[in-house]
Amino acid sequence: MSTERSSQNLTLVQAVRDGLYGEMARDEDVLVMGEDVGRNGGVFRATQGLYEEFGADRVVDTPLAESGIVGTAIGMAAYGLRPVPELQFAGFMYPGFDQIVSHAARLRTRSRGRYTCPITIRAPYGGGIRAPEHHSESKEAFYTHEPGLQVVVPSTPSDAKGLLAAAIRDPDPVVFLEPKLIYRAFREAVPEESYTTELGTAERRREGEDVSVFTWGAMVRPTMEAAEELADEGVDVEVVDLRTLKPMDTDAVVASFEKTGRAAVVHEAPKTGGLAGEIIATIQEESLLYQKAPIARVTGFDVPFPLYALEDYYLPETARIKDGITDAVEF
Amino acid sequence: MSTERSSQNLTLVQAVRDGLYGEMARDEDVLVMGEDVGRNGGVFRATQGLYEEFGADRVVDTPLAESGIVGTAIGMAAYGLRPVPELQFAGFMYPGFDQIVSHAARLRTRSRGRYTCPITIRAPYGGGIRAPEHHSESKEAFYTHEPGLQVVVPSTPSDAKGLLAAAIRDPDPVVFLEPKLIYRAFREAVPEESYTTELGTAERRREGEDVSVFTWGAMVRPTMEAAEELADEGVDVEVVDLRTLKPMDTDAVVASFEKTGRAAVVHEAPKTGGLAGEIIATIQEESLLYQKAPIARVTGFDVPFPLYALEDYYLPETARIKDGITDAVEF
Amino acid sequence: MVPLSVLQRDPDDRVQILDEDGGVVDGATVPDLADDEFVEMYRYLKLGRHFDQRAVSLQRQGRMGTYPPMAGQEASQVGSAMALSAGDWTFPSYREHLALAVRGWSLADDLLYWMGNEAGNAPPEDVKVFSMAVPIATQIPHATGAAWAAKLRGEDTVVLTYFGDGATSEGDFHEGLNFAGVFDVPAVFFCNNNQWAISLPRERQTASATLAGKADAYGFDGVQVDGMDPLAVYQVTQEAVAKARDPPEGDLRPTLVEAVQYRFGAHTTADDPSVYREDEEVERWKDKDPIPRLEGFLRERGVLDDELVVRIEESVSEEVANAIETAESTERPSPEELFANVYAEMPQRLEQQLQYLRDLRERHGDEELFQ
Amino acid sequence: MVPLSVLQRDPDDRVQILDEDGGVVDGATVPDLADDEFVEMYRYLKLGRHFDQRAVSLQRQGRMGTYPPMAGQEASQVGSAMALSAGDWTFPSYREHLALAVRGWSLADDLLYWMGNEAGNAPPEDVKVFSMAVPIATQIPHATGAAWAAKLRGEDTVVLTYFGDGATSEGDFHEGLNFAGVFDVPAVFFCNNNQWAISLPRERQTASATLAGKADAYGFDGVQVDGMDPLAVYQVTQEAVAKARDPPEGDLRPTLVEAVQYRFGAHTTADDPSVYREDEEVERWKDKDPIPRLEGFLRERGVLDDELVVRIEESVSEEVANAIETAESTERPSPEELFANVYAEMPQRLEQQLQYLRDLRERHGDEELFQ
Ligand SMILES: Cc1ncc(C[n+]2csc(CCOP(=O)(O)OP(=O)(O)O)c2C)c(N)n1
Ligand SMILES: Cc1ncc(C[n+]2csc(CCOP(=O)(O)OP(=O)(O)O)c2C)c(N)n1
Ligand SMILES: [Mg+2]
Ligand SMILES: [Mg+2]
Repeated sequence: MSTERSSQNLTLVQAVRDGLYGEMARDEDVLVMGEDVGRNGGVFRATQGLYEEFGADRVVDTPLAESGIVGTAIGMAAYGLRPVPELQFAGFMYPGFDQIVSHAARLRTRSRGRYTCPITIRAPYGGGIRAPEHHSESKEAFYTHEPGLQVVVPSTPSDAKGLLAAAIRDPDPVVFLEPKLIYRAFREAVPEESYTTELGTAERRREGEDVSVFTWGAMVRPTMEAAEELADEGVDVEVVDLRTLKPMDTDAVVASFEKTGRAAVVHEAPKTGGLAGEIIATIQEESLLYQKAPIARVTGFDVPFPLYALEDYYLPETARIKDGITDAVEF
Repeated sequence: MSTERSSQNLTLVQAVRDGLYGEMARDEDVLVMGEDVGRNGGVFRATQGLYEEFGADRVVDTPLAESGIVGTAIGMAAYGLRPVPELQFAGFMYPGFDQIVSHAARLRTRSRGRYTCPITIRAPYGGGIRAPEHHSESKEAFYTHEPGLQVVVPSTPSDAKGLLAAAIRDPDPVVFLEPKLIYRAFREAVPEESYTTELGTAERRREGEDVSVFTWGAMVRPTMEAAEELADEGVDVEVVDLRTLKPMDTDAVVASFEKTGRAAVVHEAPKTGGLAGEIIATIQEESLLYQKAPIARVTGFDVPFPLYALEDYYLPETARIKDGITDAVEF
Repeated sequence: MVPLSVLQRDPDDRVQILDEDGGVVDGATVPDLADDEFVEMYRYLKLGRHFDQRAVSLQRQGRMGTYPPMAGQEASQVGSAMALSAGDWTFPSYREHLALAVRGWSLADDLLYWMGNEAGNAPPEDVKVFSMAVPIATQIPHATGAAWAAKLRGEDTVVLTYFGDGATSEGDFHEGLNFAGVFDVPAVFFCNNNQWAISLPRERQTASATLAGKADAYGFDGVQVDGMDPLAVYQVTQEAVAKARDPPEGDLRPTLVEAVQYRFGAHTTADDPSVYREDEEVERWKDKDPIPRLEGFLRERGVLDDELVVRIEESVSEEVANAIETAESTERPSPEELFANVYAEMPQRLEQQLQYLRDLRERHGDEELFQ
Repeated sequence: MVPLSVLQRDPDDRVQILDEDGGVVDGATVPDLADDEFVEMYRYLKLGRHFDQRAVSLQRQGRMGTYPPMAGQEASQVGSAMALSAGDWTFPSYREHLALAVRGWSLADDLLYWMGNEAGNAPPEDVKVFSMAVPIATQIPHATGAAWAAKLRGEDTVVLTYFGDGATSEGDFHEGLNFAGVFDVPAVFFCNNNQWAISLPRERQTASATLAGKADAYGFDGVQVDGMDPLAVYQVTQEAVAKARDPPEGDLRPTLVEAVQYRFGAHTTADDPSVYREDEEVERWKDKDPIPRLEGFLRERGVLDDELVVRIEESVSEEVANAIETAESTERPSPEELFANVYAEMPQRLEQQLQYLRDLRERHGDEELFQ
């Protein structure tokens, strides 16, 4: 709610747009490409106005072909540009999956650094907006398992802008997943000028002494709610927003855990093979002696994301998160 | 080395072929399809002789297109056949990834059971045979994270045959990853008749009291070697071969761990996001109070699988596995 | 004298039977349908148009989720679906509400699906329609595979799959059609070229002169048809189906049909087409509206009059109202459905998760869970 | 009078300049190359053939890993590579050892790569060749992207990418060419149709009459050329490159070239072609061997005699021997290279893993590690 001259009050999706604008203005080599990103301004309006500002050569409406989008972006990047391909929904990234894991992720290694792939692949992701099938996927774990990739999920407007700028300037590929449930959920003061938020750094959203919760993206809000409710019940919850999932800020994870000795991980993705496993494995490698209780996994179920009539039952919500944290505390 | 009349001494790849043969003979609806599986008998000879036996309609040489192979197999399966598509190497499954995760895995859910997808997607997988780039991938974790899939990795010829038969007869899709490093590494008595080995069941390869090692596929052999060497040093290692990675036999994992209180997980795939994390998270959920030491992860590094000059340094080998187990024991 | 098949024409040479006023164009032959079949065709067009309007307004009123309208595209759906035999299969995308109704899948189920209930995507056993596919072009290889399976089994079945102009850019279009050519499967690839893939116009989707012409790359016929002329669509599809079943010597079974048409409305109810296209363009295409065209033809033929139009409108209204009533009175799916159809048998971990969900709901009650 | 561009011919009408004896076919025009350029072309063919034999035998002797031979395919590689300008880019697959040499990438590096060392896949800065791509067809969209980038930057660069007949079935072929047409990028898509994709013959790869004809689906020219005729390949590529740089009014920049040729040897050293094809077929194609054909032409032209052939053979042997010597005397990569180029900056976890590897090697020694 700041009224400072140099900041604007933006939603997350507006901050994404603002971040794109800033980077395109700053660096001629940056270009945006994808389905409906141009004249239409993106199906979520994340690229609104960019086409008018930068023209059809830098805000490119592509044919409907995800492998083509990622694949040509890789060629452009190798040639020296900095493409920011948008894939319309994370559930439609898979036709481009081969190009992401077999090429974007490996170009630097394959060529011993001669060729690089500075692309930022943006995609709206996650559930909760009553969208059709395949529109609610949250499979960040596919990308965090692939060496050579970096994976970012912002949870606030100001992070969205700063992390996106950092991703675009980064010399290596970044998968930038935008939690669309909170695209317009709230506004925040976002500086007008360009800035970067360092990749690979977690952010503590709430300090607490009793238990640590590690989460990201759209799950930060219900987690904060759960933390506040638990505060009333005398449980002091620390909430760590990972923001960058790969490389992960394991120092922050370990430090918080060693303080509290108890933890929960909250994510939307299915439990089995979700990132919670990685976080828990890391914690017990580093800090087993601090561990006072099993680390709770509060996650989506191991089922395909359902059509919207049931999505509320699929997604972790405040009560479930509270229960999970409570399990970790009361063990 | 059995000379019983009803068994043959087969390598793993021969057992795969034998399993395919048996299922094709048993059920007319079973058909094999893929690149070079027909006249050529497969690049590893896994389908050798099937074309001559069953003809071009049931052993189908397809065009070079993985999404086409998986996608048409899904259509066939929905229509009532039981296709067994082969993808030539696990590193070339990604062009078909969308069809696997968006369709094969979801058809039953999407149609409330009206349509199903009884396909078994076979692919040689893993490193160690001095193959070119992309031929040594072991990304089972991509598939274990997807609800609706089942994932199998055999480590012996007799399992290969029995698990493959079970996979083909299963009413739901199975990703069947064959560790090609041990395709011809050793022979074993394999029954001549058809049989199935139940999906979802782990197999204890060595009983031990001091520490449990969970592994699968090509890593079973160096793990057994490490166990034998450690036995000489007075450490009694239990080795559990998971065989089916999804659904995982967590009862077997938990039972073994509760007996020993110490464990290591060994896999070829990169550490971050590999299946070890899932196993460790499950153990600490179920059995934290039994845990005496951090569970060691002995895995591939978080780097793209290198060209062969360095692959020996990438892959976990006996010394590394021993070290990992020792860490878990000596903590 | 056997007339040259329409499939053999140059794909740029669009098949048309009705002109914009419903007259028969020079040299065209009207398909051999009985009068009541013509009237049925008309009724379906009206049913589709009315259904579409109601569905959009349900979404507006918050009674349904996102919905992809089809106004302007009814002729392609009805003409093609009516050309199939009972045993043939349809593999739809997401916009063929009407084609599915012609094939016997209830409009109520369609609504149910867009109301977020998977039950709506499970056609009854006797309806030979596959579940809708949302990821673009992915149903194309499925259709090829099903047609291939039918052929392998020696069955007489033809498989028809629908997709849009945008879908032709996807790898799955290419791979699915290429397999179809190589294995010579009895399939009809029916492209609803409605000129737009959300905001991308046809001419930016591909530099190829026509979409029909792409068939050449797969060794089989492609044909362009006026997709807003139900008779032309019927005729072209019928020939394609006949060829799939019983191809002339030396000819391959598959056909790519490009039905040239226009979507009058938004891409979906979440889309605002005024951002990317001119009203004028829409108006120009409205001159080709299939409904007045077929109506003109039928009146001219003497099988339709004002009275029958009114009766049809009334019956169509009632049918749609009933479908809405049925869909809205269908119970919401039980949360336990989440787990019911992931595998044939529920694995242990899913059972545990189901039990967890039961406990959670018991502990908190659904109200508290989703305040 | 401007002669009709070869690109405008029917794709079924294969461009050819040399007949099987090295005579010039009726009506063909010999490309405008200087005598020493013709001789250079010949030398490259000989270099490729000799390199290939040596590489296969290195693999047999266990001195190198799997290797994909190119015998029979040299003309396509040399003719196309020589038609590029210094500033143009090449995006190879895995079989273009010789094309890369023509473009200045050392044979030693190529060997190094097949000896399992990534260093061999990093061309020197001044060599405008992309790293080799093993996954089929995936380099095609990369080439489109690079050509597009060059165009956006207003540069004069043309990008040529190689792929096989099998590659045309992949979605990436379709998507890459479709983007090229839509964005009209300066690219040449060069298909080495060597009749086989491992064991799958061309006619089972696709039902389309030619591969060149597939260009039509993307709105630009396709042309078939005798890929074992180095002069025809040179001419066709040169025209395609010229058109990419400066297209005639109304024409699109990209071209799909289908170079019809044959692989004399195995798919790779791991393959046994006798399982899937007849020797007879190989023999028939050997009549088209580019080396005797160009040799005949050059002798006829009076720029090549026995003595020069011997000198060329000696120099080629020496060059290949040197390349092998260089590759084999290159130190094996340090195990630390595993971590060196994953990211521009090594993240903490990789540093830890690198340290772990160091400790491991120290603790055990490489010998014990890999007994
Ligand atoms: C693989 C994939 N990518 C993107 C989308 C998002 N999307 C939904 S519809 C659509 C446009 C489809 O255009 P077209 O094929 O012409 O069909 P139409 O909607 O016009 O009927 C897009 C891009 C999707 N559903 N699937
Ligand atoms: C995506 C992918 N699928 C499968 C393979 C395995 N493979 C390697 S080469 C090859 C055949 C390629 O045939 P073609 O495109 O004609 O090229 P050629 O080898 O004949 O030069 C196959 C199937 C691969 N490398 N990449
Ligand atoms: Mg469309
Ligand atoms: Mg080939």
